[in-house]
Amino acid sequence: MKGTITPEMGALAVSGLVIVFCVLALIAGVVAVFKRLDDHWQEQERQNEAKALDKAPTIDDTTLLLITAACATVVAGRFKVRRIRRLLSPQTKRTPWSAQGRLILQGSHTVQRSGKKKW
Amino acid sequence: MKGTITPEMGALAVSGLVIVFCVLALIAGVVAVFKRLDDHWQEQERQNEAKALDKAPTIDDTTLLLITAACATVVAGRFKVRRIRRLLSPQTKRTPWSAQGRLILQGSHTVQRSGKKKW
Amino acid sequence: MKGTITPEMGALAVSGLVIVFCVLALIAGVVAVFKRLDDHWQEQERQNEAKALDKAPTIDDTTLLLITAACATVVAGRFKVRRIRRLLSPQTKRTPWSAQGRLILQGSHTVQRSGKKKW
Amino acid sequence: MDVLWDFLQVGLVGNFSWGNMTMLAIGCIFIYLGIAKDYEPLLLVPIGFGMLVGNIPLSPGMNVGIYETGSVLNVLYSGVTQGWYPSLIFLGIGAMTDFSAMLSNPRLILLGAAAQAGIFLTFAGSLLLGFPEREAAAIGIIGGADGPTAIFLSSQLAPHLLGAIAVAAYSYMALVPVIQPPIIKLLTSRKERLIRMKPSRPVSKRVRILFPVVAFILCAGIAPGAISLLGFLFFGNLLKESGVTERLAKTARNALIDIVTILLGLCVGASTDASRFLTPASLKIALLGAVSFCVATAAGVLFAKLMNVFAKDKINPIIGAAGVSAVPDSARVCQMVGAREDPTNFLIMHAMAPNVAGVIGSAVAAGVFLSRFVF
Amino acid sequence: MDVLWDFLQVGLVGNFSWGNMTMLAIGCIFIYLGIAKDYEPLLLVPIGFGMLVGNIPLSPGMNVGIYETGSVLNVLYSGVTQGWYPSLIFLGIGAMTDFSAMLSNPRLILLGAAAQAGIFLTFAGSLLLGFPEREAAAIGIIGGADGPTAIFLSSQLAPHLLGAIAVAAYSYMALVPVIQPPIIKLLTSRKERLIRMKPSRPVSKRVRILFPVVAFILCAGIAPGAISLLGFLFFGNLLKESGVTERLAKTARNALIDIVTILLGLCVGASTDASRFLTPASLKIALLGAVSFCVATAAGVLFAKLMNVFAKDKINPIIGAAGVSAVPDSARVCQMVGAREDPTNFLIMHAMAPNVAGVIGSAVAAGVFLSRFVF
Amino acid sequence: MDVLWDFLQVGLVGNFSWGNMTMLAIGCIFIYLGIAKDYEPLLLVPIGFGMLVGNIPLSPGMNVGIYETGSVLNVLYSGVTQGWYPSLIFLGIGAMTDFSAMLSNPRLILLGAAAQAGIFLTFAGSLLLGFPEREAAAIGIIGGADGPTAIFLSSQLAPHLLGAIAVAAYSYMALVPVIQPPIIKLLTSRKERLIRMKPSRPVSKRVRILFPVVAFILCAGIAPGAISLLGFLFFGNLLKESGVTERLAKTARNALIDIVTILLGLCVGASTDASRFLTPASLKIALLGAVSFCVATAAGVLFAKLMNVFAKDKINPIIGAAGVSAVPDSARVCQMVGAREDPTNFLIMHAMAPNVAGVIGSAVAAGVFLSRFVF
Ligand code: NA
Ligand code: NA
Ligand code: NA
Repeated sequence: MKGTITPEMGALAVSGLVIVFCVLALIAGVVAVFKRLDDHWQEQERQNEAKALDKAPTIDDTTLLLITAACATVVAGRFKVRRIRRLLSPQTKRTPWSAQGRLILQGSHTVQRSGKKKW
Repeated sequence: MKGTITPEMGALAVSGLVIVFCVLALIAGVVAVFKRLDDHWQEQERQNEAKALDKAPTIDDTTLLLITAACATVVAGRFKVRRIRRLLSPQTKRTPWSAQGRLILQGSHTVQRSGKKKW
Repeated sequence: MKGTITPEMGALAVSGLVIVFCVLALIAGVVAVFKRLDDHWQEQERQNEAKALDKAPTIDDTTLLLITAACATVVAGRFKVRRIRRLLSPQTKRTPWSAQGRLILQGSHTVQRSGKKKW
Repeated sequence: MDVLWDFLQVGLVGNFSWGNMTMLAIGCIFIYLGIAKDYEPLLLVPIGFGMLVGNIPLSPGMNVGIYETGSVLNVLYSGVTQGWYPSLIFLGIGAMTDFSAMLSNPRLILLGAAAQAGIFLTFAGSLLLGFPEREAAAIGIIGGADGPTAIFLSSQLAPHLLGAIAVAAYSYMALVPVIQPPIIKLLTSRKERLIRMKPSRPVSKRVRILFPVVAFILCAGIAPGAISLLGFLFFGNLLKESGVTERLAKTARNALIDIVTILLGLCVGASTDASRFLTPASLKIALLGAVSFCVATAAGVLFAKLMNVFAKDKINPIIGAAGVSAVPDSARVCQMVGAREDPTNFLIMHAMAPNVAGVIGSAVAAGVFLSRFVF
Repeated sequence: MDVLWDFLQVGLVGNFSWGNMTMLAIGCIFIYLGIAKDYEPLLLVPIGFGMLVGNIPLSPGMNVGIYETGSVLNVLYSGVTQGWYPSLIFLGIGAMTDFSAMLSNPRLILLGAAAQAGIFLTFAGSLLLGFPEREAAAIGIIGGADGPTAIFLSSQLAPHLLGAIAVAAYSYMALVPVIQPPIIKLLTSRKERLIRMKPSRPVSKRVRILFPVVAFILCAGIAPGAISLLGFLFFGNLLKESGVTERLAKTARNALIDIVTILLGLCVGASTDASRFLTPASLKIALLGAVSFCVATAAGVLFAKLMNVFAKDKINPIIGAAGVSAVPDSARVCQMVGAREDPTNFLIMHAMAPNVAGVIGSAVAAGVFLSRFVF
Repeated sequence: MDVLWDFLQVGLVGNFSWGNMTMLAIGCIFIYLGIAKDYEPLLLVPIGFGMLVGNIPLSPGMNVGIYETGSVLNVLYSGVTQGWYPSLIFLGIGAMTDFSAMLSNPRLILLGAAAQAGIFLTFAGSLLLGFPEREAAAIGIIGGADGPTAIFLSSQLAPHLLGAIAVAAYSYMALVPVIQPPIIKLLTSRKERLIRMKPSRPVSKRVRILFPVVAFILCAGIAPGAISLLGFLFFGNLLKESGVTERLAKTARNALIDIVTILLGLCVGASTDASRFLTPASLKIALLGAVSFCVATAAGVLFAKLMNVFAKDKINPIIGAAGVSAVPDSARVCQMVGAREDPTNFLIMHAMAPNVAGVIGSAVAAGVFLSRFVF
């Protein structure tokens, strides 16, 4: 059976496409603005990266403390670990210390066991 | 309390076992037929495998193009990459280019970043 | 608007804290008892570990049999494999032979394929 | 003996129908295309096997059919009818989509908008073919070349057509490499196809993090009907880009999306039983779907040419075809078509921009229909 | 002070019952067997802990019991009562099962059929012990030695016996290494146990891909009641063998099956509260279950001997015992029994054939019962 | 043209409200804190984005709002209202929690009990501020510093406050590093903060396996209302420690907890729409939450000092603050505070004991409230 397009529906079809256009155009505009600001930010970022590279070899505090703790308890000495090569993936480094703590302190046994066995 | 087996249930018990037998026998039959045809197919497969082995060291087109693109944009030269050692697992090779594209183009950053940083 | 603490609720607040205390105290007590017994157990465990270390290089029976089977069918000889270096992670070793069987026999293709191709 | 005979009556023997046989055949074809031809196997294999599951002839009342309330398939199917399978898939897609190609060249976003013309023309076409309004809208969305969006919208507007619409959408998405090249060739001159676009500088992490938040507020603020789709898409993308929720993003783009894809495909396939699927309506839908894909491709290409009239540095009109989304297939098609003219012309990065923009575009279009029809 | 006392009344103190104590003990035994004896720990540990969760004595109305509508356990339990946990587990099993042993030696499939005699004899036995028809069917399926199948069928035919049936099924599956060897020894001569079977050539990828599709249509066409089980089993296997949907198969046999196993085990265990579980019926079920396992084992072995009467190259009757499924435990038992006679006789590959065939067999049997009883 | 105008009416333009704007701003702040400041990002980012999703102004009836029955968000939200998201999260937490620090020094468990004083004082405070009993209980649990527990209890006792309570709980958990140090400093002398605790011998595997079983029976037997939380916590821990169910534990602490965390965070955030969230009640709750955290911290520290009066070998009172749970943040805070006095004093291992004990403690407290109020 043959159908028809009511004016209302016609309007919907047209306005619908217009809306999609407006929305994406709006996004395009906003993104363009961001890109302007971005140039400035990128500058900063590059500097940060530069800094980050220097920091890279060190690890996050939690792990540092844990390892120091382990060492300390083992050799029962009173020294402080100054610098440790990071063996964790950059990924883990990026995760928040809370989540990381959760994983390191609880998830994995290795660190703790190795510690405890000695005690 | 004591129960009894109505004829109906008895019939069900018997016919049930018969049905299970028939179904599995049917499968066995079909599989047997397949195995016949299989001999022929296996021949082909071996040849395909042989061919595949020659192809192995090369990678799928998407990646090839991506890498070429990266190189090209970097050195801004106009050469064509001919042959690249495949470092991906055979698994990834088996996945469809669509899914693979999805992963390579979007999932991973490495390729693109390495490209973009240079631009 | 201003609220009040009915005696009933006051009692709940107090007794609630008391209960939490009792429960955790109870747990603390039980754990303490366990620790006593534990000293004895730890002794055993250390011995077991010692034994385990000797066993370590060998693998679980299923795999041993599978590999023997593979070898046997390949070289069509009638010898018995005596000792095989374990390359699986300790993890897999810990899983029950049933689950392990499930994985080794069905999940992975490598073992079987390598076997079958030769047949 | 007649016990056995009675028993056979409940199954294929007693309920034989050519319709189901046809559907079983179609299911096998889907599986074949997925496995042998590598056409979107992650979608066609589950849907194809689902067709088998949904078309085994059987007597009703055994509580196994997908339309029998309480059956296993029926319970799992609720994720489709309630529309949260598509949303979760969008979550995973967001967690694996890299918008930086689009962010580094914003004007290409418009190509993703232009391609949605296919949706609204198909909508009009469906009305002309006599479909009621809501059904017409659901059919039109096929032109969005976006499976989850199509399934979501038809689950809301035309549940009884869901099977046909989903099958059409996925079939044509799988056929994108076949459908698009000729159209592109037809509408572009060799000179245009040779246009080289200069690579644009990448955007910083900040912009990639800001984008999902701002884009969501913009889209949802104007077309709130799209929240169920775009909310999850941009949420997944934020999890991916934030850099501090990587473990959530990883699960979203692996375990989560895989599980939902399996169930979605199986259920959508199983929902296409012959009595509901083999109808004139389905034929019309298949026809309209094909049209909408062609229109969408053409619209994208032509709009790119239009932009070139005004733009200083020219766009290669080929990438207009990537606006139909079908990520990332159509982008790859553009790459191939372009490479055929000049093997050293690398369009795929540029094509990804309209490609992902097209996903947002069709979700917005779905939102427009929803907010117009649902209440 | 009496506030404290009142409070204690809602818990163990106020609702003490020897029944619950017994169940708590049983739960601990299950956990012990799983951990210390390695009997199917992936099943016994969750079920055992579930027994603890379900048997803490408490006053009703706190919305925590598994039978209190709306409680957390009750919501998660719906996956058991509606039967989709077993289906999803079958999906994962399919994605990890390699049928090639069976495909390369089709005649061994019949052994998997023979072992199902245990199901139907137990069904008859249950009727004699006075169980109504539907319950008898649910109890009979224990002989299938297949947890998910047993749970699925009882969820459909005898929900109130689900706990007892599931516990019986899993217990005996765990005890397979204890139950089967003596029976095998009893029914076979040393000479028979020494029979060597020559390895059969493996089948090609094509056959492994074709099998799940064709086998599903055959089984479901004859016993449509089995669709909810076999549909998922063969679908999972297709995902595994297709080679193009590996990521889906991987998730199905890891994250998905693990999650469902955890919830299924916990809920099944929690459903066995003393008042429902410690009944004469459960005792009868336990008894019948033991019988059915023995019958099934015997049937498999004897049928293998029968086949040897006609077969040219002989079958080692030991592997007949693998027909009860309980994958892969019974197959391994066969290997062990055979190895005790001749350490260089490797039966396990051959035993895998009736083993996986037995899974299909008991699913078909379940389908037969379903299509007869459900409507 | 007015068609367009009408259309805009369904979205932000037509339903603009300052309330929603405020919530959108708060959502952005949450996301910022999560990403830029690394405050519990796995929680704040999903919740923050959820706030955006739940506060886009829109006309009702489009079936997208989280409170519109049948909408995608509404369906996913059921996991929060029925309380099984928190339970599953506890399953994952149990599978990643190592209780050995606590087991090797049982007396520290009491610190975890003392810190729960915050719960009951806040409960009293809420009553004084005029909250009805059930709401007061739900608010009090914020002092438990345990997101899932707080969400679970309010879903049972005060669903309409769930958003406010969850947001308060997670906010203060994220702010633990800011809130606790001053309080600890205030209540302890430098001499006390310098106390060194001697490392305690680790416990054997057996004890680690026995613990979850026995502890569950004890807790659940006395406070059965806690079964829905502790049942899953200890079950997960048993899976982890048993050593034979590692694959289940692995999935529980990865795929499963990630998926639930994503959905929980998004839904909790989306449930805070302005009309429900921006109320005087929420302000009071925020206030009470802050108080309860301080009280809990103080109670833990002071009780540690009390124990020192009698104990032979002294406890460093700093670790008393870890009793508020908020695992493992508060434990790490203790480490930091201690290290500031003496960098070679490693408190974190000791602090983990009251830390995990606090989780059990607040779950028991929740159980007390439940068993008193639910029926
Ligand atoms: Na699109
Ligand atoms: Na079986
Ligand atoms: Na706490």
